[in-house]
Amino acid sequence: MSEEAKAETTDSKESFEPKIMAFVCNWCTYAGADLAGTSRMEYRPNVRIIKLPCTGRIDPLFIIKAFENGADGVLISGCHPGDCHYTTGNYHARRRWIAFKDLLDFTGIDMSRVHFSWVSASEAIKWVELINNVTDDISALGPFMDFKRLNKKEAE
Amino acid sequence: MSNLYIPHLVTIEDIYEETSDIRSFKLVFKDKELRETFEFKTGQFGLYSAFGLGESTFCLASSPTRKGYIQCTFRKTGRVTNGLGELSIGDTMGFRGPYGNHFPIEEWKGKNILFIAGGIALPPVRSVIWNILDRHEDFGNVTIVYGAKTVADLVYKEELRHWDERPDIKLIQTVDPGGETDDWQGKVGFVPTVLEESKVKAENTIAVVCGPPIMIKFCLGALGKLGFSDDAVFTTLENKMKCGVGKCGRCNVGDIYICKEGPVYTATQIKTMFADF
Amino acid sequence: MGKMEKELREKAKELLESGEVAVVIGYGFNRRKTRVTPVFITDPAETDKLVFNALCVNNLSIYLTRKYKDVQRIGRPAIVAKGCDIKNIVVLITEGQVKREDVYIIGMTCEGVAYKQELLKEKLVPEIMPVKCHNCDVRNPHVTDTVIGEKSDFTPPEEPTGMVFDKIKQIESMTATERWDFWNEHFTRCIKCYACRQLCSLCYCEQCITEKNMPQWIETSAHPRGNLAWNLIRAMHLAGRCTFCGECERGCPVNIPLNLVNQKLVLTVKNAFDFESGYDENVHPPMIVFKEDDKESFIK
Amino acid sequence: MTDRYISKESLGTLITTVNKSGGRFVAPVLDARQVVYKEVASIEPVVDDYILPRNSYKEVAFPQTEVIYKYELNRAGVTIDPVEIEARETIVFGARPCEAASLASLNSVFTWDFIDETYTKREERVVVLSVGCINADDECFCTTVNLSPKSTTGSDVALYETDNGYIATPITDKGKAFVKTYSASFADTPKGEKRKELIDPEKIEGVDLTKLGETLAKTENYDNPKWAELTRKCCGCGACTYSCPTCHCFDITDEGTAFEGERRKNWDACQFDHFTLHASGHNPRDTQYKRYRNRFMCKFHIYPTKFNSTGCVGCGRCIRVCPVRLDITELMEAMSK
Repeated sequence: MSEEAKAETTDSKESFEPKIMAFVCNWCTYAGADLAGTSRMEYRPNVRIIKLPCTGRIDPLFIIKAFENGADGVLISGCHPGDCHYTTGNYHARRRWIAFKDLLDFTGIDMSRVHFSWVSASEAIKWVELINNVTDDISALGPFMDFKRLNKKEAE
Repeated sequence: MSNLYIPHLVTIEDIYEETSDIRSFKLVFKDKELRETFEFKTGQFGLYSAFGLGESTFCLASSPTRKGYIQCTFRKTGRVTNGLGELSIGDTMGFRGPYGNHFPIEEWKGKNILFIAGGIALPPVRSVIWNILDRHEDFGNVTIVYGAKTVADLVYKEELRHWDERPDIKLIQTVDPGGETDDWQGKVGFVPTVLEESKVKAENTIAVVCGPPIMIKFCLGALGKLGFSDDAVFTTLENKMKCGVGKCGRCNVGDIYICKEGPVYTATQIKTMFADF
Repeated sequence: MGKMEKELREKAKELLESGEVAVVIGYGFNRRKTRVTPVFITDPAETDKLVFNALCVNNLSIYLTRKYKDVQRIGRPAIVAKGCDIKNIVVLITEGQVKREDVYIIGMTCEGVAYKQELLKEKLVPEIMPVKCHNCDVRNPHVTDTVIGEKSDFTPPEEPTGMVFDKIKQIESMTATERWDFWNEHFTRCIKCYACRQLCSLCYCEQCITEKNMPQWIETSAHPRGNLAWNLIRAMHLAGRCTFCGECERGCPVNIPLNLVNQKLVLTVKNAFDFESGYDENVHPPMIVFKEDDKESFIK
Repeated sequence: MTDRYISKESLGTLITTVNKSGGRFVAPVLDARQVVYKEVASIEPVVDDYILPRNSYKEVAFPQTEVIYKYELNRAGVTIDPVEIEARETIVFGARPCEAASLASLNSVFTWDFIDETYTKREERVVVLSVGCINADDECFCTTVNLSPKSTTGSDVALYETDNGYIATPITDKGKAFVKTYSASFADTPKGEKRKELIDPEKIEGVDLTKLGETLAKTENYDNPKWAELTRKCCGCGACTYSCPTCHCFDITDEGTAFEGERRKNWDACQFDHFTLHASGHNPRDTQYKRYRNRFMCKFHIYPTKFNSTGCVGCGRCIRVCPVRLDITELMEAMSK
């Protein structure tokens, strides 16, 4: 069954389990998520984490690629400003996101599906809350059909 | 007639790691009937698919005299070849072919054959070598000059050893200066130089040259000095190909489509082509 | 314009004769003298081919980039450049692609050019001028070795005006779905000829991201998905660098309004980082620097 | 078969009839401020005041991007699911006599020993209704390549504009069959309806196709410095090749994951620098003039000598669309000397 058909047969939003891609930095957010895990905190299982050395490595392409491959939401997270393991990576990343967010918004990509956050290595609780909130938000929005329709359109 | 671009499925029956980045596959068609009937001529090539990554062109490195399987050798450099580099025995890949022309070995009967190859260019020559060795009684002396950058870059090491031991073949191996190891038994020097020093007799001899464009250029010069006529020198041209059947328009050298009219040419033909390679 | 052309030809001749430059990159007429095309003058006797008029729409700074190895091989170039073209040369200098001393800039004062050559019938009228010309603050070129032409006394409006700005406002007032539909309608037409990239002097990468195939980040097929990815990333790679010269839109054979995305990012960069591209070769472009207190409101 | 007549109203009915019978009707329409060939369901969007549409109608048989097959990795290995080639009857209305010659040229490539079904299956079902030109612009040069608004090569039915409709001359068997099938739309020419005068574009005096062919055939001219001088300005985009009715280059590429995806046949352009790049890093056409030279050779040497067909139909699209105004006729002139 195609993604779309699957999504369309999902009548009630409760049974919809969103796919969320999280691009996180190795040193802060991943460590934070790790801490949440080792502390046996429970959070929603909808998130698939991709670990990168630094938020500075998160190319805008990743977001587009995630949506192309069927993500319903994307989360990007790294060290708080000033805490970057490589001193300035997250400052550069922040500038890039400021521009890219405007571009995405301008081209009509639903910005409520893209979340940005700072989560440090000690903020396991914040991570858990973040994931739960993002998952709830995106569950409420339902499946992200824009890109999926695009996929279908090109197959015609 | 079915769609040209749909490959046959083949299973990887064996993998040989030739060097750190060169691999050979022994491939068997999934289709039983095709396994029996598939035929090709030495010098032809095929397009090999790694699903999800695309197609690449390599020659058929096995000899048509060995039935039931085909063999290919490639260097892991691009998207497809790296993908193929990750496959294991038993995996499935795609193959379509054989395409292109071939070495006219039937016309070479009774003649001595001189093979010259550099680096990864031994595979196309290997097909001819085995084809000739399998019916050695039809041909004269066989001489092989093979060189690579370093000892580690020599491919088909097992077969080189085998050929070296055979009394009916003269094998000259060489590596580029600086590429030798302490226990290296062969020569040190570039292929064209070694070729010239070998003093191979041009009389009643056919030369088959394969290698990078620059090596071919100098080898043609060296063969000229040894007294070979251009008609007796055969080489292959390689260009990027996508379709393999003369449609996609990228392998042409001037007005010659390598995939359809090549890849095998005599030195005479090469010298009259548009300088586009 | 007659006087300017005369001055230009004399200057070009002088530069070539003295050996100061090996080639003058300028504009010349086609056979029928109906259209203007880039010319490369190496012989002082041929400088009469140079023209300058409202048909001179091309941004010749593309020929200074490393994509044009056979142009570079000729030797030191002099380039005929309008103020807007000089902005691109400035960015090339900032980004280390061209050394200031390696290029002789013949700045042309300019009263505007046509949006596309086909539009010019007899006289240049404001209606056929691109938005950049209406808001131009470099009609007197800013970074030059010599200036040709009389000083222009045009002052651009305080607030930039024109169709592009109006349209951006209109798009911003749409809903996300409307915007998505608007852009997909345009991007779907894309034929992936890459004229936008090839005409952009700031797209000088020898291997474009779309040609990188391990992995294949941007699908090369011209289907809606591949087109969207390509157009978004092309715009993003020009964020903080684009000088709004408008060449990509002019060259687009299927009329995708690329100026809208480009200008949107120009505005974003101006508002967020107080930076305008193409004025000062000694200021770093905004995407390679940062401030610790860059303002944003969306990172939670 | 004698000349028939189709009024503008009947053309409207023809469009709906073709659509109803499952066929495609492709005609010039206005889209994003330019005239392009597009599928239409009614006559409303169809325009008749144009020189040439921006795109070439080769798309109907050779689409810009198409799926050859889908693959899926599973326990059994790999399953290949070939995509059936959709071969609907396709009517191309409003083609200009110059480019009508182009499908025959593409045919010669796509059937050269190996038959490319993805093309031929569609091409077999294409009916070309050409409309003679009553206008020409500066970029038109069909008369220079021995074609003209009067030529009928490649047209199945040649149409000639009148005040209220078109006079239709069936040329090929396919065209005759078409007129027969849709005979309800055709009638006898009413009195007073006369062909409008066809306008020839100006012939470029300096071009001599025979000489041009001879020049190109000589290998020593391959390194002529003129190539670099005249094409240095080429910016290396694919606008010319993608608008050209006879350009046939394509790419075969995979899209998808290692588990499932598809293989596609996409247009490609010899003007791109990565087109001929070898895996080793060697590129036989490493500078732009070599790539342009290849395109030019393809049109005026390879097509005529190898395939015995027209390489360039003189539609002038490549000149109109070129962002740096590289004029192929200037090169033809220079190489005719």
